[in-house]
Amino acid sequence: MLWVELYHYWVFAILLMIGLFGVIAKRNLVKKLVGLSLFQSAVFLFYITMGKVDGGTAPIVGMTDSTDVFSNPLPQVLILTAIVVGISTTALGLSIVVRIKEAYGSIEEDVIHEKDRAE
Amino acid sequence: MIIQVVAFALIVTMMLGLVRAIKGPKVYDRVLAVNMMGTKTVLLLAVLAFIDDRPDYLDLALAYALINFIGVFAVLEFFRTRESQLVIAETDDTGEASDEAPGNEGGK
Amino acid sequence: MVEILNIFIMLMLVITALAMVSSRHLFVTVMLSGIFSLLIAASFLLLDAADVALTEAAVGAGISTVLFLGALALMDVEETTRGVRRIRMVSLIVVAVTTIFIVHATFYMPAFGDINAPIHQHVAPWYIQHVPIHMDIPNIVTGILGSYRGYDTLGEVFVVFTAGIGVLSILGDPIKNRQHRPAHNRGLRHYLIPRLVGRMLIPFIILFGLYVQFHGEYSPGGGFQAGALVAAAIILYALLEGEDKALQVIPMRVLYIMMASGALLYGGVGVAALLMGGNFLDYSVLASTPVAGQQWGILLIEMGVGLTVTGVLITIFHAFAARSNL
Amino acid sequence: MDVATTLGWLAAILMLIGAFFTFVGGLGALRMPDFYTRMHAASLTDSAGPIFILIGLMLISETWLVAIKVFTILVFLLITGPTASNALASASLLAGNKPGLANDQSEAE
Repeated sequence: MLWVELYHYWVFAILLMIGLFGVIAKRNLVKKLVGLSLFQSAVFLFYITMGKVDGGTAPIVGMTDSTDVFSNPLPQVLILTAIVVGISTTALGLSIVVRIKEAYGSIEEDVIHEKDRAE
Repeated sequence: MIIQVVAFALIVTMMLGLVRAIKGPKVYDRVLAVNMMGTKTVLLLAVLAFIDDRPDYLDLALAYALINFIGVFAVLEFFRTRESQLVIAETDDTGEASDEAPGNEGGK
Repeated sequence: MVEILNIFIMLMLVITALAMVSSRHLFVTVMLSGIFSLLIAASFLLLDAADVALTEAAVGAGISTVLFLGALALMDVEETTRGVRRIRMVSLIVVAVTTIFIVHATFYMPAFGDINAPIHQHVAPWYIQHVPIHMDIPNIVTGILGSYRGYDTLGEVFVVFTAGIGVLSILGDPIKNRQHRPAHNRGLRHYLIPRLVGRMLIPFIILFGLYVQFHGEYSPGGGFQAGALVAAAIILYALLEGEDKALQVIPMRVLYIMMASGALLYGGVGVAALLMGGNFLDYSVLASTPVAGQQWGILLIEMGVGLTVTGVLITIFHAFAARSNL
Repeated sequence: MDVATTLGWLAAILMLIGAFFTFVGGLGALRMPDFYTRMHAASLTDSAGPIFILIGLMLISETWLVAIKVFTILVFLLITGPTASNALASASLLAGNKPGLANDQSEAE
């Protein structure tokens, strides 16, 4: 069955596109950041999906027999660090939004553009 | 075999909770649903540790059991500090508006 | 069996993501993103990524919700949507076309879980084979993170450090910002039961964080997860007892030192390896035998990672809280 | 029947009871008419479900260490769950949401 082999990638594609839609279509800046973090999570899921091996187990030796098949540890290493970096960068984005709100009194993109034009 | 049934029951319960979280209608309903789903996730992770026969997965369930409720406190604190906005009119997905008075009684 | 569970969780992920983007109310979006984090952590675990799932649990359960709410406390939670119909149509078309392209591309991807996929052919088997030989630690992920890909992790730690500095320079010094605020911020003191129970739990969360930190070579864990857990404990304290109390327990000065010293410790281990005759971040020369050297090196750099992540996350929280009175 | 099989059956029964409670709680949280009744369903079964499921898991764990870990999870769940429910309910009450009564249909949706 084809879909059993590929549905993970489709879920990835859908999540990625929901995130992209949030970034393009929404005018609220916090909503854009949420879309960005959805996009990011979709990429995380994609990496981890790629690393999965059928019948494999988490790459920690010791608790199991040495004959076990392990899933690929490399994507896990990359994503593990990326999650913490992701929350830090999201916080950076949020802090910029906070300053924009203080300067313009709004976090809606169109209101901000209007105020810019009025000056 | 039984343990798989338990995992399915947990997943189905999580789906019910998700519906409640999306439907609302009040803010507190959503927080309740998030908290409930947190507990179900703890149980699901513990059950998965036994399905996969990997006891080290239990650390994850323990982590969630310890810090899942921080979110609830953050929400309480959020409503306490929003004294400027007495009423948040919340529009749920069906378009109905329900009035919501956040707890701003804060210890002044 | 696990496959079927995964299908359900993926379905819930998609539904949650749709609801997150379509909801007009930002508070609802933040609550749903908490659910999204729970679901994706379960999904990571089903895909054999225990370390990643623990990281997502530590970051997603407490800290990201708190940060988003801290930012939302400063702005309107209602989204106004006027005049966006045209943009929405254009972006729907863009998104639909891109989806078709990506789905088309997936038909050329290796099947899910295929052990003969290209990704499993090159470095990964070598890593799995050599981590037990080179450093004799059970958790292969920690081994790769600390040693083989030490440069990468060093870079990530500096990115986290830079993000902390960035937030501070954008939002300003929390202590100066606090002085302009009325001092009625006393946390959740009038909620007696939550306050007592929460205070009782804080030591356990920190203890568990230390376990995750120092047991990270043997079970899922490491500096990133531990840093997030300890930061969550301190943030919980700040929520319960108020910002001022939390700043008395761990003053900003200490946090700055933690942020910087973690990154310095990491870099210092690399320089120490240089001075003792090895390459940068080559821990084999640090102790009498290469295996012991690797273990010492990984322990030290994980400590550096933990310090920096804890310091940065608490600093970010204080920076937001000082502005929003959260 | 030896001890292991008996324990296995006992664990199975306990876990099934726990799964039932969990499911009923989810159903209640979805179907109940107002916030407080939903919370009643969710928070009660949030304690009952874990007790049965995790004790069941403790009975089938292979080593003492695993059983103790599961017990620790249970203890923390039993501490945090009711606390969060209490905080949430009191916040909702203080915010002015009154529980709906049987002859008062205005609160129900």
